[in-house]
Amino acid sequence: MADATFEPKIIAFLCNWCSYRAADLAGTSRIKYPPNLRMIRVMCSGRVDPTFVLKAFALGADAVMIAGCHPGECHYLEQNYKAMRRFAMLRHTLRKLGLEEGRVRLQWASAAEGAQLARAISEMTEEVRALGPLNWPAQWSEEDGSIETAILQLEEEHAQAMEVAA
Amino acid sequence: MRYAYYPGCSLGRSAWPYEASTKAVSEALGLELEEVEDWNCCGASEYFSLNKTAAYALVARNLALAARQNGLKQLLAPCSMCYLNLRKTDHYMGKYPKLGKTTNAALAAGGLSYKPGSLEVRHLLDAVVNDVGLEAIAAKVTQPLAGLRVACYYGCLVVRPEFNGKSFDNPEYPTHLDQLMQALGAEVVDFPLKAHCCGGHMTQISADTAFELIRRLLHNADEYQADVIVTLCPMCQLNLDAYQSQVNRHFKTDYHIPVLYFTQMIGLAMGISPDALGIGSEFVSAGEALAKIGETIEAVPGGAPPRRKRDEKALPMPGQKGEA
Amino acid sequence: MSERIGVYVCHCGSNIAGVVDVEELSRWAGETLDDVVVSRDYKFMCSSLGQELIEDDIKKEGLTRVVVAACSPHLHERTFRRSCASAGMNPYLCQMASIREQVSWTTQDKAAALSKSKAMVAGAVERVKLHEALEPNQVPVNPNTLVVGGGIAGIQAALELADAGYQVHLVEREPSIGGHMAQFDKTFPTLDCAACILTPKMSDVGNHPNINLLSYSEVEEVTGYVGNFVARVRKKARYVKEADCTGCGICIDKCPKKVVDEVFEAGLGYRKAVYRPFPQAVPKFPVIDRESCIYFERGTCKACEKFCPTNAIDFEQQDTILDLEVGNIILATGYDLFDARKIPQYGYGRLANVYTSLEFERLCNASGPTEGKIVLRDGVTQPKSVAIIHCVGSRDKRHNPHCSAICCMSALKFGHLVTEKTGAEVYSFYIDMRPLHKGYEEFYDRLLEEGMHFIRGRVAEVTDADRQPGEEGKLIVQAEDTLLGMQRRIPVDMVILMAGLQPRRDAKDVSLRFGISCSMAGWFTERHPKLDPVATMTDGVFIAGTCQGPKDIPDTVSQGAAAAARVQGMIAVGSVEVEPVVATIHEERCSGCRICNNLCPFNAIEFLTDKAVSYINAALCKGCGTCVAACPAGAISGAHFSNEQIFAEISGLLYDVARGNGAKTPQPVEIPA
Amino acid sequence: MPNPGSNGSFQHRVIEATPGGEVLVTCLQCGTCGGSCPSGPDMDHTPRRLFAMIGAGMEDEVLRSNTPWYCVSCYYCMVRCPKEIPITDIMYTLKNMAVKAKLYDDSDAPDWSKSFIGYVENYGRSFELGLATRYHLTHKPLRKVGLGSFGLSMLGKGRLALRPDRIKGIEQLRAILDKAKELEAVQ
Repeated sequence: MADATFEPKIIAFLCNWCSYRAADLAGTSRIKYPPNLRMIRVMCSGRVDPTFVLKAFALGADAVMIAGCHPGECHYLEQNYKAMRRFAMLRHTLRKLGLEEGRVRLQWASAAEGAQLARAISEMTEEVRALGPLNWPAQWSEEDGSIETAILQLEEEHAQAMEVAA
Repeated sequence: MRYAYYPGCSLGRSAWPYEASTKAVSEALGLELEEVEDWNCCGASEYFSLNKTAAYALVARNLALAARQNGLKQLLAPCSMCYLNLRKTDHYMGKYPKLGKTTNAALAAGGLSYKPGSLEVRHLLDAVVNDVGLEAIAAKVTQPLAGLRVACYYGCLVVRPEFNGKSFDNPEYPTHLDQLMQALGAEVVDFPLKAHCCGGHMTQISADTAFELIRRLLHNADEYQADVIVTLCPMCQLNLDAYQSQVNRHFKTDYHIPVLYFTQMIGLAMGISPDALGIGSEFVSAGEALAKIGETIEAVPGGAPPRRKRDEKALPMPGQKGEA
Repeated sequence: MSERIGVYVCHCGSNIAGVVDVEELSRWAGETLDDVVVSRDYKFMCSSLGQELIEDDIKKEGLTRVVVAACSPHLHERTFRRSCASAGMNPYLCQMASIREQVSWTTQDKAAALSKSKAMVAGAVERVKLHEALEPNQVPVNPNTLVVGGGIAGIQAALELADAGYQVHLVEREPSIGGHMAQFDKTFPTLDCAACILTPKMSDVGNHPNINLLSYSEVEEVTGYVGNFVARVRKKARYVKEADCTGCGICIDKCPKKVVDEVFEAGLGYRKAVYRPFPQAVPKFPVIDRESCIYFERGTCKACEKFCPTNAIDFEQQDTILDLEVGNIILATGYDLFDARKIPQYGYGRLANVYTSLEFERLCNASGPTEGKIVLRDGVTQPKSVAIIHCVGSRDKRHNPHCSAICCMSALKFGHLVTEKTGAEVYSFYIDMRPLHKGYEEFYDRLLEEGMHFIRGRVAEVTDADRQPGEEGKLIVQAEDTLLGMQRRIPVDMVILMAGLQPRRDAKDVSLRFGISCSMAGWFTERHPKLDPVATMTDGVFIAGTCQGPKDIPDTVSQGAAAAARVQGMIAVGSVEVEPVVATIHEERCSGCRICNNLCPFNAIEFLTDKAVSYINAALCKGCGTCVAACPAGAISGAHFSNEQIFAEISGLLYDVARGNGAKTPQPVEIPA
Repeated sequence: MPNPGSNGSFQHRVIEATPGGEVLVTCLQCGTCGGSCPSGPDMDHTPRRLFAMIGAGMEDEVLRSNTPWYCVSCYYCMVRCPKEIPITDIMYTLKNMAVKAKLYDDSDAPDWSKSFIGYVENYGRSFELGLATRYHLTHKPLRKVGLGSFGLSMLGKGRLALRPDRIKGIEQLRAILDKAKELEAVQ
């Protein structure tokens, strides 16, 4: 169902120290990548609450990227490991909801890896373009429950999972 | 310890003494070898030279057959070339999905399939040293190889390449065979060319190239006054043994160094008769060397290679610990 | 009450305006986005005129929020926050959209660039509406400084600070300061004797009234934050009372136990069980090495104690623990040498006459084990030919991918010393010759004139297996001469391996202990690779020398001085602003589950048993927000990065998603707490 | 000629045909491969130089080179290469390409390989006597006598078989190999 005119919208959460600086570097190096990805700066990938991702989908994003420092290079010592653990649970949850794997991506990018980040953005854009629009809000409202109920349910699962992990 | 066993073409013929001694020794060491049914040639390096896709498929048929035979998880090969081809095909099929897919598509034409990683491919030396263990082997030694100076020769493919940085021994300076020979009571020389090339198939293609490679090995083993070169690969044995007289003629040299399989050495140390180990079929007779262990226990080791004596002024060697 | 928002779109000359239709962007923002009352575009927003534009609007139009669409906030956030503040607005009520780095410089399609810019402005506008006024915290700066590592970098830093009148605690792991430089013979390219230039500085450190030298000591724990750190230092037992010892050295003479000196002599010489690494050691007090001391092993001997004229030996001495209060920390922990045994084909450890570069330094050194005579491992024979192998463990994906930066020059220096002292032929096997700094190329030239042979090719192997006449009894170095395109075998008497520099084996532990980050390999990460090379992302912790990456002595000394200058700046101001981006726990919502307690690597979260709730110490919190994301009760809020602010930014960024309700500006979906 | 490294260039095709070959572009021309190669002195170009030639798009010269055919597959270069380039595998790729392009004038190694696999395809096992005889009769008739005595002593030691073994599943093997060749042609 690849639609030639479909331009996916991707929300990305980038940590302030490595990935956002990688984006700065991609810019100063004038590396071109698709304009489909829109970035949000957070202090650490560990700050990315799974509800951010769900919220982005709920508001119509076709995919979400979470980017942080490489394991072992976290500005906050080890918080990206927590992001990694959390990401595994998030992906599990999203799979249960029928979302394709390619719609969420955890990307490590150091402040020196502008080119790598740009490449990851290009790859992801193409992958999501091939998957087609998600149109999550519409899908949910067509079915029985509202999107809020779904998010609530996922949040509970997430909280339980965190408790187990902690 | 049960293994699927892939003898390879050489062991059926030119390396029959390797097969005979492997059978004799494995029984005594408790290694159960179950031959892969209807195995085919691994293609050596020749098939890869002409058609890589077919070459991987050729090897993969053996993997597929072995993997479905009685649920065995480990595939043992005594020949270094076969060992490499089997290991490489298993590893590459997993590491490069495109290659894995193509190879399985070819296998499907013969009603077979192979899932990479379902077998662990191992060399006979690895199993002997790491599964049986040096202590267990030493305990079975009845006639120690004392006084026999051996050059342990690994050749290339048993330790190279490393796949994902993994090889059962160091790719530059392996020591498994050295340790094994020491456990049998032999005097092991520090053979610097232990992992260098024997010339492989160059004997057929460019004899001059091959003869030079063989000469280097013989020259170096001779310098270290080795009584015997111990090997673990049919190709290495063939090149060093069968071509030794041609090399002597070519370079006007006079080397006389017998080349035996490590399984034959284990057999001798455990008191198995030389006949049963296929000893006697080598081109360069091992008689003189083996007389050393048959005849006299006090055999004085041949003069050690010239090593400067350490004196007061000598500087410590790297890693030398402790008192002066 | 709705906010009054000003949107400012920067052209950045043609950097932005060349791709993004800035007039249209500014018009659109003004007409379309709710609460935007002023929207302008301007050539250079960061210029003083641009800043005045914002300040005037705040005053005249009564703006309550400001959005600047320009470059990355890492470049000019401070600038625009400052102009807001000078117009009387809280600086944290300003938000930037990075339409240069993220749009105009990375996008070619102009229509797509405009629509992405609109999304980013919308995101910033939605977010800024929910910003809260924040006040940065002021904390005082303790004027004392901790310098970790007594090599040339640490020595330089300590002396600069001490000479400026500030108190320094210098902690060194080994019994003496001096580091690697103290082991060297000559220094390139001027061939100054290393000891001649280093030892005066070492004694300055030892005698300086402002320097508290803690040798044979290690930092075990660091707590606190910029301006107010507490470092716990373990001063290992020397078994020699420093107060009584005169440094006469009789104990060393009388000690009957001789062992290989693995550290200072690089394994090439011997020392006693009670020892001073080298004669000019600072401090002068010896150390008893417990591992090799006969008394500690067998319970008898005590020769040192018997002969000590001042009764300074104390076998009962224990480690002592000191807590040092400091405002800033400089890490100058140096490097480790690559272990050449990891490349067996070069024969180190097996072939006697293969040396490492550090061993060779000791061999050349007049106070080394051979008193400066270059000889083979037999201790007497002078080599007639020497091969120097570059890039041992460097530029190699299997070991260290980086260039070790100093080996080319050291190799030239060795070449010169061999030629000068022995007249031997010298062959240098290199991949690329890198004489980068002042006077270095000239030194390379000098060696060419001196007749050193240069072969471009990485050595394949060093062997004692001779193959042809002339090779017997030699070490044969085999390589491709890549400029000739042929294999060569050079028989030599001695081989020197230019072993690369690599991070200290415990660098990762140290980085965690001091709360800074390091690369995958273990080099400490600077705040900015070009513009902030000695600061780290952790305020108050600075780095200098080779712990940050391979470098030679001049660069190392520069960094030591630079780090000291940065610390002096901090001390001179006397206080420091701490960003108010911290997390807070709302007691009434905290269920006391304690999930957050284990998540904080800075130990900022404690559990108040009396109230059965968790509590965040704002002074320790670094603001990463991990606990905020993890709290199952939603009881933790992160200042400046609250859930609501992020949700608002998402909705703005997705302004152009066609939704069923056809809303022009998306209405945030209520997320149940 | 396409730019080196771009789609369709010689370098690109070599990389595509070699599992893990993409690191070829990172070659820093250090010569570790050429220095390590046991048959290096007999090669017309060292492996390092061959990689530079591949980068320069010198397809004809590279495929005519004897270098890949002198590779003894000892894998020394591969375990020493500081960029972890799968050099031996690239040599196999070049041999495959040279055979397809019929460019290997300086070596009769391909015919040895062809004789070898002829037996494998017909019997499922290699056959040393037939192989040596067939190859030497066509390529080195002058050395027949020498080989003859060598072969006779091999026979005498029981180390050479008089006729090849044939595996039971030869039809299955042929079907697999035919399919593989078909897939290779498509690529």
